[in-house]
Amino acid sequence: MMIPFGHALSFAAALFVLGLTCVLLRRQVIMILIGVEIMLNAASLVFVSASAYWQQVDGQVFVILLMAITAAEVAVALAMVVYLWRRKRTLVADEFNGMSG
Amino acid sequence: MNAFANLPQFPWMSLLIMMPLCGALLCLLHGKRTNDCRGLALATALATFGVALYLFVCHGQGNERWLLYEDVNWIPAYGIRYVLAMDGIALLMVLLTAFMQISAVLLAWRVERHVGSFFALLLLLESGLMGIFLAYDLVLFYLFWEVALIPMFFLISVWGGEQRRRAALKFFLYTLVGSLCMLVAIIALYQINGAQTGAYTFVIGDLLKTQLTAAQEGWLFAGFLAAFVVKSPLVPFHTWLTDALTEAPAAGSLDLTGLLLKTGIYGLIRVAFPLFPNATADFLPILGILALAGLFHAAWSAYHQDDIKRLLAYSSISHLGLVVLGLAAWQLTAWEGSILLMVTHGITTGALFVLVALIRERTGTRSMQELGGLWGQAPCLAALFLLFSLASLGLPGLANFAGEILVLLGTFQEHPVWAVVALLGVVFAAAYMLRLVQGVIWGPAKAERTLPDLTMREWLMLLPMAILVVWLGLYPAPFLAPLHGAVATLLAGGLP
Amino acid sequence: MSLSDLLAMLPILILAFGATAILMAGAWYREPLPLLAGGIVTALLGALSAGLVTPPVPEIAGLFSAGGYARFYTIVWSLLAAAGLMTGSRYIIEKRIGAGEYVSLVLYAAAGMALLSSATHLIGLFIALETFTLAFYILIASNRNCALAAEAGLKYLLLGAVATGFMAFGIAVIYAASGSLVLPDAVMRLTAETGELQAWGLLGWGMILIAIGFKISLAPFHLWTPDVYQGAPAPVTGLLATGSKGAVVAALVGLLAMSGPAWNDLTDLVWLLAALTMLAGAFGALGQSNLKRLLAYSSVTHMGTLLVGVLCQTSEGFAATTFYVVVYVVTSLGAFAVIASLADGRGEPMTFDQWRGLGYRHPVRCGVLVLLLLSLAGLPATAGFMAKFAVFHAALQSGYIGLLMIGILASVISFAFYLRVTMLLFQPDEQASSWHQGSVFEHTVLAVCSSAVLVLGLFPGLLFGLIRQLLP
Amino acid sequence: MSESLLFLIPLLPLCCAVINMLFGMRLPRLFAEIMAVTGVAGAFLLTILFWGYAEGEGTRVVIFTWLNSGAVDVSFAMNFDRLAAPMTLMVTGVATLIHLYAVGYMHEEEDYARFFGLLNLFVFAMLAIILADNLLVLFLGWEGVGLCSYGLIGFWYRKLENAKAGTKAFLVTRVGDVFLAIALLWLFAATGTLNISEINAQAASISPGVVIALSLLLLLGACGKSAQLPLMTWLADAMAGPTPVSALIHAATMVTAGVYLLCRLFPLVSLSAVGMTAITAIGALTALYAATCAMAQREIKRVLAYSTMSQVGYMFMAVGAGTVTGAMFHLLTHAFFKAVLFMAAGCVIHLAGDENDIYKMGGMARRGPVELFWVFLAGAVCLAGLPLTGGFFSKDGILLALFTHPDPAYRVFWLIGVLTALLTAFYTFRLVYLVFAGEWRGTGHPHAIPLQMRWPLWPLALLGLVGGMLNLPALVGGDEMLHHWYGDLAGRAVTASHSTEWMLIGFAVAIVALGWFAAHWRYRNYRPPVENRVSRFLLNGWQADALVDRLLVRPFTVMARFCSSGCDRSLFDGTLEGLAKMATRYSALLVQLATGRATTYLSAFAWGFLVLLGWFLLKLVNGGGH
Repeated sequence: MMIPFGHALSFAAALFVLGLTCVLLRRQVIMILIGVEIMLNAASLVFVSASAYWQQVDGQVFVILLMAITAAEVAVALAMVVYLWRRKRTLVADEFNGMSG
Repeated sequence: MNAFANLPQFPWMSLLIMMPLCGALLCLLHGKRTNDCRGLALATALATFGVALYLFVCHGQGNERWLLYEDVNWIPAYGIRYVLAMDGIALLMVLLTAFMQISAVLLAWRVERHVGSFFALLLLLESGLMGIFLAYDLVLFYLFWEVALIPMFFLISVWGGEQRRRAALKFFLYTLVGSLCMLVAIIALYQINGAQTGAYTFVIGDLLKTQLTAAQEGWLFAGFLAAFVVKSPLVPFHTWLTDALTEAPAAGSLDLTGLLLKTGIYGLIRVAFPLFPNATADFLPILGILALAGLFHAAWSAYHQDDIKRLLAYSSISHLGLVVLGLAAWQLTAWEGSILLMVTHGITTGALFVLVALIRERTGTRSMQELGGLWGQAPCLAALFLLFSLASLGLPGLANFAGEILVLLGTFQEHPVWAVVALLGVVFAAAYMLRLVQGVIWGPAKAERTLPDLTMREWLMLLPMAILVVWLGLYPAPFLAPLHGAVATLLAGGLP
Repeated sequence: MSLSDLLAMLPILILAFGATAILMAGAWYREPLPLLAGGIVTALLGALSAGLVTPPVPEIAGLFSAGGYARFYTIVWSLLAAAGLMTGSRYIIEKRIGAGEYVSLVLYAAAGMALLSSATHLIGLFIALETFTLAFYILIASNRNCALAAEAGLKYLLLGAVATGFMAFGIAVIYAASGSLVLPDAVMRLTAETGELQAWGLLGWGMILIAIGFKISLAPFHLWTPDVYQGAPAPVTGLLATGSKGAVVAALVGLLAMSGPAWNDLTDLVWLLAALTMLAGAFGALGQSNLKRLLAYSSVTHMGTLLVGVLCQTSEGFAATTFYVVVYVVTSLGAFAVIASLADGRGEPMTFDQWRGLGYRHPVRCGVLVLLLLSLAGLPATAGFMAKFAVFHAALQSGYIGLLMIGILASVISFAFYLRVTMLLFQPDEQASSWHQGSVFEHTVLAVCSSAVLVLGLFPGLLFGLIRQLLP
Repeated sequence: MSESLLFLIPLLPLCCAVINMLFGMRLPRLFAEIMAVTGVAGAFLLTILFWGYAEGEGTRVVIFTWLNSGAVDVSFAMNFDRLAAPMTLMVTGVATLIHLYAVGYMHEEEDYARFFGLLNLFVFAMLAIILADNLLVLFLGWEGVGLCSYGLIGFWYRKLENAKAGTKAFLVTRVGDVFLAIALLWLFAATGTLNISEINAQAASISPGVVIALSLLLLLGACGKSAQLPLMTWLADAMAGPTPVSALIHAATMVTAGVYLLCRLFPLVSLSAVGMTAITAIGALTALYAATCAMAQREIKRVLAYSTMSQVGYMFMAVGAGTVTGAMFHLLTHAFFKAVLFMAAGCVIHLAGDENDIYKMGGMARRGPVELFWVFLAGAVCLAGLPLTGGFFSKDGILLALFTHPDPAYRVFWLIGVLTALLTAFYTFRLVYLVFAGEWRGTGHPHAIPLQMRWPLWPLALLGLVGGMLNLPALVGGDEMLHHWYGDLAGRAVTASHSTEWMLIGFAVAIVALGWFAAHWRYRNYRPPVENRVSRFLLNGWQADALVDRLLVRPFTVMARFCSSGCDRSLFDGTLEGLAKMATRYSALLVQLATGRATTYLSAFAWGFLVLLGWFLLKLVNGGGH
């Protein structure tokens, strides 16, 4: 049986908001990145369900690409995390406030 | 118009604009070799004056609408053309510019720091001014209008007095606000006219035919006015001028008062009035009142100054009030008087600024508290100072009187009350000018210093001005001749 | 994928494969100069191929257009990459940065921009965007012995990631609502029933707009800009300020030109964004005492002005915007190139104290800087004026008087802070220490930029004519 | 001699003036002096030569166009006619003698070039007024006179008071000039020309109301130069200048200009009864006022200055009474004897060792060369109007004209005139007694008086005494030469029965005698001056200066401060500063948003998102979609 499109969408929306909340509330770089991942996953969920709804593959193609891009992004991000840790021995985003104004 | 464009003729006007520009570039390149720069600048100024004089001699008596006209397609994407047009008024202003520039260059002779750049800016300013006086395409006009600001800005901000940065910024921004309003008005007018005729153009002559509703005309006129009134400057938009004039280096204030101020009034005559006759008709009374207010406000303020340069700045504002009054009278004699007064005021006040600079060089002060008794110390200097002060307070037989009396005679025909009130201003002029003279050249010598009298170079600067002041006072006819035709056309084309 | 498609993609391929090749070469060949030269040559080749090879097909795999507009921008970005590499040369060599990586990243970024400017399909849009964003994540933090660079990298990374999230979700929403990822098609479907965009479509567009807002730093998504610009090495900042923004705007114009009237529902939102951005940028810059941050805020203002041009949605507006983009790219790149050319062991001159009186130590380059700043401010006879003029005209034509007035106010304020800098440069100061003399590469870039600014200022007709033909 | 050479009359002094000013200090002193004198003397001779041209309608000479624009077409043109000729002759003649005197008087001054240059220019300006064919040229001379007085009164500029006195003279007269200028503009607007004779011709066609206004304006203009109420304050201070200058100002140039102006435009002025009455009234009041002031003055030159003021008042009365002849007659005689008085006073001051205060003199008759006393006396009796002197006849003519004026109100003016005559006699003889009678009370050591300072006095004294011959009334067998010369320009012919004339003459004689006796009784033997409020009040010229200061000067300065500090500094600049401050405050706020913390930026993101959502919901509510 098929999950109604509306449910999928609302679930995805909830997921997105949760991800955003995570991004906003957590201070750790890693946690923020995880929040972003959740947001992206919400997007891919919408794509998958939409492609099911429209009976197309475009959505799934997009999801695949999205995964690839996410992977690349995560790679860069983790490298950055390591680099930052080596510099400052902390991963709290707000610790990096050398510039302002 | 395009009938003129087809005439094969040597691009004299472009030459007038280009020569100083090239001179400026050369000065910039030879910045290191000081003396070369001086000579180069002087040569350029002289050459430009030569050309201007040649044009004056050839076309000075002509009465057709355009003595010269150049028209080249420039930015077809927006129908912007490179159009220069010279009528009698422009001719006079060009001549004045070229003439004053020589004195400016000679006055800048003593500049020590970054001579090359100084002269480059001076010449750049000249070419900008030439452009303003000659451009007949609104975008071109706006271009020169802004370009003329930049060199003045740097002259003030780099070579100026103690308050130079503040004054420079004030000067630039104040005038910028006005000119941006003008820019919007220009674009709007262009748009409206293009929508009507289908031929998108910025050439003033073609824009004259634009059909405008009263509201549109009012707003557009206001836009242009913002630029011109600030530049003129009319009270209460004048405070930038006093600071700028006081802080600017000598040559700078010479050009500022002698030429740059005139561009505002010139813009009114050449652009704003012809383009928006109805709005002009409604606005003239207000303009007259503003002019009178400025005349008196400035005269009073001048009387209260102690810094002689600031006093002269106020006196300029006061005189320009009279000029604008003449325009507001919208009467042939008054207009010719106004334009003549622009020229004469440029020379007299310019010369006074030169003298103030010389006095400052010698005594190191500009405060009337510390000056005085100059006659005993440097008689020639003092005598010239007296001469130009008398000219500037409108003594008959000297330059300013010719203009003033024409303005008053003309104005009285239309608005007797204005003329009478303006006449009272003449007494005020005497009041502050005599106070100035008394403070500077009469009285006991405050400090026992021996001042060198005028040197050769300074004579070269001042003597032509002195001669011209007497000449214009006794025989202004040759300078009025080119005006008759132009002014008549403007007035005829003007009010509905 | 037929041969003709490949031929149409030739410039992109050149950039991408060139980048890869140089990356490989860099792995065991550490001499920077040849790599740099290779990179520059590749970029120029890309530009040449885009200019000379006429693509046999109008569209590539339904993702990217191969039209004149796309090719025009391909040329621009390739040249930008070349210029970026030239300005970056000394930076790489002195800071001992892996030349291979740097060059290849710049080229990748260029390819990304080129793709973005020619995207017709949301997938293409997304991929292209991510391509150069990823490249920039690394480039910004590339200077490993500078704490600020790391911080800048972090900030850009975090916000960029979030923006990506918004982008993806926005596209997803549109797809869900319309069932198509091809833009005109999607918009058409969304507007099928009622004349105007469906609610979901609006939401999707809105979220995409947020992502774009981050990329071209519209208020209130602009806060990262000054920090990142300050932290990133000047050559990279130059690319970041010009390319990454210009490409997005180009894409925006392309999309809108295709998506037609559906846009009208968004106008009031965009109006608000534009107004906010112009003011925020202007006022923000007014309070700065650090040239790079000031330039950052000024770029914010410029983006606001660009948005006005975009908002007009007339061919006038698009032409104006395109012209503005080119001018802004040239001018802004030049400004950062000046900073880069002055950089030496102490780093780059940033604070006003460092700049004070520099005009007497380095007259030529400071003169160029003044010229560029005045062009940014929009002084007549420089390219900046014609750009502003065009945008204002378009705005007036479409009746956005309010925005126009705000724009005027913004440019008055901008004049104020640009002039403050110019005065600073020529303010006599004995302590003014002299900086690096700059390399041939950098001087070339400066010469090109300044002359371009003057030529475009005095004879903009050439470029305008070209643009009018190219617009989709 | 062709008539076109007429312009040499004013040109000669001008050229000498210019040469002296430009190169005077480089020329040998003697040359400069000779040139200065010859310039004026030449003009004098030329006037005699050209006398013929003045007869009939006179001669117009156009030199070249000055201003031409629209309806305005003004040229430098002169009109040498019957009114101008005698005046020219007098001015050049008297000025020549004064120049000679000046050569002696200034023989120690080292800045002589400026002095003689200005002196010549002064004469030129006066000639410009006299010979002007149109009002603009007249105005040129009018202002020029003011300028020269400014330069000459403040000649010894190192003392600031002198410079101030000069400035005062210029400013006060400039106030008068403004009214003249207004009249000029109005006349042009009304008649469309500035040519004087044309204006006079068209005068009748101007509407009466305008004529009244015009005549009043002209009167005020004349008051400025002629130091009549209310613009008289400058004259007394003008004594700061060298004595020859005072002589020139009071006798030949400047103060008489106002009278001449009214006579010039008499056809216009005489059209309005109101104007005429006003002129008479001003004249009468000034005459009385000045006479009262003169009685209390202590400085010899100030006494003479006030006497001038009062005598010019008589001339105004004459114009008001409608007799141009009377005015010009008195003007001429007065020129002679006042010149004598001043130059003699100069000698006296020399003798008294630069002492001005008559209470510190005395015994001069014996102290100096005896002829000095006689010359001074000659001038004094003319001033006092002793019978058979020139002053007597001219003054008597004016009184007669007043007495016989159809308008009975003029009797009042006549009374004032008589009273003034009494006072005049009194203060004149007071002066004579205090200076020449009694013992030497001074301290200064006399300077030698060079010859050039002595002999120019004689001809003038003589002229003053016999000046009556110019216009001897028929009553005593004269042929009223001047009156006939003027012909139609002469204004109202004064006719009265012999009995009345005799009665008036007798009355006048009595008055003079009375004044003399009073002076004789009071001042024959020296008594120290009485210091009381009245004398102080008179000494300060009725506190006129204080009044002007309170009414005009102070408000002006206050206004100046207000405009400069109040408006410009506080209001306009304040507003600008305020705007700038506001901008910086906003920028500070905005900059605070960029805290440098990534989370802040993220939350800004979220806010933006919220705004978007809000806008989105708004759209939904407005039925954007479904």
